[in-house]
Amino acid sequence: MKNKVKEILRIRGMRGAITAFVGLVIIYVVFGCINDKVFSLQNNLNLLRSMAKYLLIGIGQSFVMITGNIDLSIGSVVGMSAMVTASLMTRGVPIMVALLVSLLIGLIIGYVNGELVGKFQMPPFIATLGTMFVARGIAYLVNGNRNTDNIASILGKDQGKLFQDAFYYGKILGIYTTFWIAFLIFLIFSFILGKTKLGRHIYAVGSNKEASRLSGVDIVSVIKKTYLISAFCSVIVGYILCAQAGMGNMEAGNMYEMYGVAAGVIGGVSPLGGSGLLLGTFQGALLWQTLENGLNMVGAQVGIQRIVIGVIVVLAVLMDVLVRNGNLFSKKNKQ
Amino acid sequence: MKNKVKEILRIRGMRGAITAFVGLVIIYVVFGCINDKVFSLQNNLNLLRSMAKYLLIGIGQSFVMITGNIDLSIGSVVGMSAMVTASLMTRGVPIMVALLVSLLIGLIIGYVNGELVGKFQMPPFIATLGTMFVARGIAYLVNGNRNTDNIASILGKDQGKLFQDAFYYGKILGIYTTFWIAFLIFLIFSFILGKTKLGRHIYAVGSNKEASRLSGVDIVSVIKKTYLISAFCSVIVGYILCAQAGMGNMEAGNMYEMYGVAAGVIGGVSPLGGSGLLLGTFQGALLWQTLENGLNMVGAQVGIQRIVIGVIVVLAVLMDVLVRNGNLFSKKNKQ
Amino acid sequence: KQDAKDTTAAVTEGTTAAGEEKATEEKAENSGETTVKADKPYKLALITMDSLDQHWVTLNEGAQAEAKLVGVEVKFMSPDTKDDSKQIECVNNAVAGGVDGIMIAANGPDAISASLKEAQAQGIKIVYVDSPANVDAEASFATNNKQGGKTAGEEMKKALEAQGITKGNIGVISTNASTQSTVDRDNGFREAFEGSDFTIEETQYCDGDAAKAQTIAENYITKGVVGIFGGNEGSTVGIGNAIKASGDNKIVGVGFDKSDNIKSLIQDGYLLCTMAQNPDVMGKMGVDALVESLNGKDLKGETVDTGVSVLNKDNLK
Amino acid sequence: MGNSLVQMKNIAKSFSGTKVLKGVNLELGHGEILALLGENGAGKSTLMKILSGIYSKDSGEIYLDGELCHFQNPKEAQNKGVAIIHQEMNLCNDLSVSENIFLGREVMEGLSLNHKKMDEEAQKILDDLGISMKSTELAGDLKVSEQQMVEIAKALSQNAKVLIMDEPTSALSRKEIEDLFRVIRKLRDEGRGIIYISHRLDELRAIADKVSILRDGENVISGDLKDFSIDDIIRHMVGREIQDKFPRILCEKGKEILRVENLNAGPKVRDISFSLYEGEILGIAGLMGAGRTEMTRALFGVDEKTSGKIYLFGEEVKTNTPKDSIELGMALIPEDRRKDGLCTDLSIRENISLPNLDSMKNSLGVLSKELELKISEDTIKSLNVKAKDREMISKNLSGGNQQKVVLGKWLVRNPKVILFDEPTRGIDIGAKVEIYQIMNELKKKGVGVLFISSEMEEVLGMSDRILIFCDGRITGELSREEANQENILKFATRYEEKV
Ligand SMILES: Nc1ncnc2c1ncn2[C@@H]1O[C@H](COP(=O)(O)OP(=O)(O)OP(=O)(O)O)[C@@H](O)[C@H]1O
Ligand SMILES: Nc1ncnc2c1ncn2[C@@H]1O[C@H](COP(=O)(O)OP(=O)(O)OP(=O)(O)O)[C@@H](O)[C@H]1O
Ligand SMILES: [Mg+2]
Ligand SMILES: [Mg+2]
Repeated sequence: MKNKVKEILRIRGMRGAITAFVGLVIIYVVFGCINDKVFSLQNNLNLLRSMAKYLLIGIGQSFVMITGNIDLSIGSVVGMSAMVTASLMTRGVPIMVALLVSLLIGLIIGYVNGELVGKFQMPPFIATLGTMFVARGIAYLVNGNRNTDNIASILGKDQGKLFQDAFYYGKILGIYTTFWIAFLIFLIFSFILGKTKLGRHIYAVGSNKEASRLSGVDIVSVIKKTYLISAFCSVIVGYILCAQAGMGNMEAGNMYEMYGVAAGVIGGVSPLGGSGLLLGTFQGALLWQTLENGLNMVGAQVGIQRIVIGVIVVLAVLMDVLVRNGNLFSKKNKQ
Repeated sequence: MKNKVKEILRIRGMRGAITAFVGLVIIYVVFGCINDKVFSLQNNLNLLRSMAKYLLIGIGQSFVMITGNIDLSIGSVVGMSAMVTASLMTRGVPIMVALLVSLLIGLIIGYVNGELVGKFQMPPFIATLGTMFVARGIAYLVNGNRNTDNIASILGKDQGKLFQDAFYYGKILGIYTTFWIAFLIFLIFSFILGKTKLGRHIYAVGSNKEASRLSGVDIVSVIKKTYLISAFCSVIVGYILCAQAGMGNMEAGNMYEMYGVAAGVIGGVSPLGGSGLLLGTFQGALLWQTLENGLNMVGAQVGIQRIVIGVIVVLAVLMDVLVRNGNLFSKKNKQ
Repeated sequence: KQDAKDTTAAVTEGTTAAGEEKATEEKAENSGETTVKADKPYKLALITMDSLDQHWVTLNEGAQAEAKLVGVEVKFMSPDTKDDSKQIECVNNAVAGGVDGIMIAANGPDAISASLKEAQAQGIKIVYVDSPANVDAEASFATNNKQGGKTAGEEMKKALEAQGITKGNIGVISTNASTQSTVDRDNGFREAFEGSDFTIEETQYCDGDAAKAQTIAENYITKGVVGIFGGNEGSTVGIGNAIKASGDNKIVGVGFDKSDNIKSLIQDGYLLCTMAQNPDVMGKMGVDALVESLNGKDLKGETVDTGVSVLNKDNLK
Repeated sequence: MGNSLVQMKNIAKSFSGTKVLKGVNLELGHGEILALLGENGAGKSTLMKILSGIYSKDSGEIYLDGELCHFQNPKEAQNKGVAIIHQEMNLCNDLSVSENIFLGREVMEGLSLNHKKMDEEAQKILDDLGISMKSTELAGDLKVSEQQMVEIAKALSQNAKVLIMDEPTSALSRKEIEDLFRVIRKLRDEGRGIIYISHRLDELRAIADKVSILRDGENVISGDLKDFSIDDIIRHMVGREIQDKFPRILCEKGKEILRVENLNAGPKVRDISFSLYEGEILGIAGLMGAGRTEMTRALFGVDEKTSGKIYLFGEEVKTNTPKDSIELGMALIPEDRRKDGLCTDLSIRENISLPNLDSMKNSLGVLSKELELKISEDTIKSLNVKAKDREMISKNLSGGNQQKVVLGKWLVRNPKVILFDEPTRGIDIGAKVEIYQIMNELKKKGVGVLFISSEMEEVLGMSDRILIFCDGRITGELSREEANQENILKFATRYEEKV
């Protein structure tokens, strides 16, 4: 029994996931004590629905981070996806086609990221900073520098409702579809990361690129795939925001790449690569959303909100760093 | 002669500085051909004045990047500095005191960054993401969630003008003071980076932390100093924005950290550390401002602007990467 | 309090009928009395587009002051930035938080509608302040932003013509491309120049940052524009400062919203005028309407155009 | 006792619960060269890192010239006159040679650095060492052996009382070693103390005065070197007798497996042609920088080839990437195991699995935990890897055990050709023999083994046939019978005439 626990604790990234879970519970309870509506069923349903988008971008960003890279274009791809999807729909394109086209364009950005970082070995921070600007530019241009009209106005109320329910307003087993979509993707990608060759290669590349290459890992292809996964997740979030608003907003997804980093890192994904679990990202996303939700529910000033969020991001990782270096409780290994 | 040229080209980061200069000239000429007002004296004066803020944050970010780290809190510290300075002035605090207090608070953020990254070895991306939120929160709180009133309204027209002229509206030798301030700081920090022990240690830490530590370099202190320098530069930019607007704006400096990265990286500072020259950062900042200015002057749509900026960021570094790997002209070193 | 007097003065200059109505409301506030009393200590939520713009902060202050008088609680539950998705979640949170009524300024009138309908389905009363959405509500106290923009354009045109200028380029600076109210102002402004020989430049965005707006305005001035319009507070301050710095007082600057800074720029002659709204009044009227409707009164979805008033050098004195 | 330069008493140190040093003593006198010996993982480097202030000790005392010292960081140790050359290369690649040499001890002129003085002094030290290198060159542009010399120059420049050298010669050529020894002796004659760690026992006689042997974090024996024979030393190190240092076996040479024709890749690989046969160990000798590593890298598809043909079992094959080569049944044990051989943050299990994931899938194509565990446990057992368990992070293994893990991950694939590039560098004698035995096993199974080594004895001792490289070319081929040190050196220095 004790061995079993030890075994589990030794899984790379598991400790981070557990830390995040503890933090999550604490935050949830604290807010609940301030405003007991936090514990209400409706609020919990909302929480799961809202965290879904952070979970998705967290998954994408985690894949990229585990290879030791970063994707700053996530937020822009979310916005681009929402705008492309909505623009097409308001031009009367059938839903499925609109979704596919949007996915395609999103994946192109992911592909370019992969080429730049994987093949041309550009620093990922810069490469994806570039595509971040480009994707946002496309979001602006696609409907001529304007937000789109309501999608139902062209698609018709039924079609519009269908789409909106599918991605945001509908429920399955009493829980919003948004959550189920994210959860399904979470399961699939957890499986890929934990149980497949690609997943193992992702850890290997994040740990040592050169050694992986000499072991026959096609590191360029692995890096490309992580950026495609990240773009895929971002596109789905774009659908969700589009369904939520019933229209495309050019600024949608702003800063989401950072929330993705936060979700991953709070959940124990190492931004230096080689380590992390999507289970942690799940906790991280939920923690982040609980924080946002709670601060909103208690009506905290935005200034206070920022400070609390900043402090929590730092603390989450600091704890982890201190525990790892063993100087949380002792004074050893200074410098 | 040829040897001299070769010698210069071998200086760490010199090649990047030259590439940026060439890019700068091209961009300037292209925009000038579209709108000849670009070449006007007033526009060039404006250009130098506007680039000063990018130069300053570029310097700060470059110092941090050369040690292989990053500072995401720059933009927030700029905003915080502008707000603190203006809030104090509109409460009747004498100018010098307001400036000093603002500097102090800015340096505290820099110090915290240094502690987190240097001493606690937190990933810099996360540590400074946290302080980015905190500093912005302070900017909101300091005047109770409001932009400040006009500083002249309390300080009096004369005092207000004095401050505004000193940092923005005044001219010396026909060029705006803003530029001179940035230029002076540029010279001082170029000296520090190129000619002093601290500068040498900054390169060493960025090149190989462990080797530097083993050689007796106090890497924690070096890292702290770079973050203090970065905060210092950000505070100065805060003064400039405060003087420019004559008030404190809570959102001032948004995204500046990225512009700092862009200026540095376009100018050949390696985001992986160990290499770069402030001379390059100078070119990078000027290029970035020329781009913004030019896109503005030719009246480009916001969508187009983003795309052009994104493409240029990528191209600037891609060129550098390709030249370095020698596969710009040959097909070597694939994979 | 000086603020309130300014607006009263301005309102007499105002062109809309709503102006009059507002003036009377305001007197009530000034005397510290209110005509409305809450039957129960209702819990209300105020959700503006963001929680940072001075405009929203003022609106919130108006609402909070009134809430105290009326005896209700108003929770300011706005998103930190202008973001449809975040605003929708704020509405969801308010619903989950068990409020009785919501006052909202819709960032995207379409975007927010579905979640408002959900709120109404739970028996929550909705009142619009500043910007309505596309769902029927108890009442609406909103500015016709397009009309406001048009008024701004007309003022600028008048001033230019007075200088004998009938053609030239005019710059536009706004906060961002995706907030409906500022987009409406932009469109209204352009409409005022339809059929004239003026050319309106491509709108440039400053994200609410006055310094950035100033840099953009300086570029416009270098290019040689005859006038510049600012779609919100930050842009307006930036334009005023740029005109001031250029020393070219012939350039006509017209803005939107009011603040200390804008007022002094107008008084010093760098800006021609600004389109002032009265957010504190909106806040107060919103609270009153929600309380009345919760008390059981049918407001029949009355929409009050709170209007904009033109603040210029003359009526600022 | 009073005149000892260094005295370490009862030093203990643990890493995350594992006792690495269990009360070790060490003594060094003025003008003495002490050879510190022991198996991989015996704790030599750890002990020296404590002496030089890099690690803090858990308990024990350090005296320098009789004075009790507590070093908190490397700088303090430096100030007290302790300099160390590390086992792993520790240079800043972006800095020049002189910048590296003076790092942390920059010469100032007022507020600013005195570049000129530093460059000149560095140049003087380099010249003294007999290294032809400009002090303004970038460290990153140097060859490994040159970098090693820079490390040595850096330590020498500190003018230290105590100089610690942790395997300084593992990357050096004979000529460079001789230059180094000359300098070391000079330092000794000046009255300094030198602690010298090496696995090259053959060079000890030429340099050391005293010897101290560690095993499993404990002192085994210390004394004057002249009182020990090499076999004594080996016995003390490994705790048992090693009969045959080079246990060569004879096998029937089979048919040709690999043929390389006119391989070219950059200036270091020029027109290489050779064949490798079943059940053969083909040794490759040469001086540092002869281009042997580059040849294997090009052959394996790590670096790009400019021209050349490769035949496997008589059929022409393309090896453009490592993946191609691996799929064709080749394996490469790279020279630098930390950089190229292992994902050091991953566990032993994951490292062993990395090239073998295809064979660990179950019928659904999903990685099978049982298969993976079985394969990794089997490998660990069969290669006798000393580790807590299979989940141990490979970073924390000692050099020899890391090398076994690298070997292990390839052996699982049953390759037909294995390229060993310096497989025994920095590995103790016991582990070396184990690796030789693995090579023999492979040979028996009919595998073709390519064996690059800079240690002449081992190439001579293990190879069936020897190719000698010089300057990127094959300059000679010797059968086992013909081969001896003089012959090899003759070919290894056969540079092209300058025109
Ligand atoms: N930082 C560390 N963390 C954990 N274990 C370590 C660390 N450094 C060394 N060890 C362990 O301590 C033991 C002694 O290592 P050390 O490097 O001192 O051996 P060594 O005698 O120098 O061996 P080699 O001849 O291979 O260099 C080894 O078992 C090693 O795995
Ligand atoms: N492109 C490269 N990338 C990485 N390492 C390289 C590269 N080229 C050379 N090296 C490394 O530089 C070192 C110097 O190798 P060198 O050129 O001296 O040839 P060598 O004949 O292999 O010598 P030896 O095998 O005795 O070290 C080797 O460790 C080699 O791995
Ligand atoms: Mg060692
Ligand atoms: Mg080699």
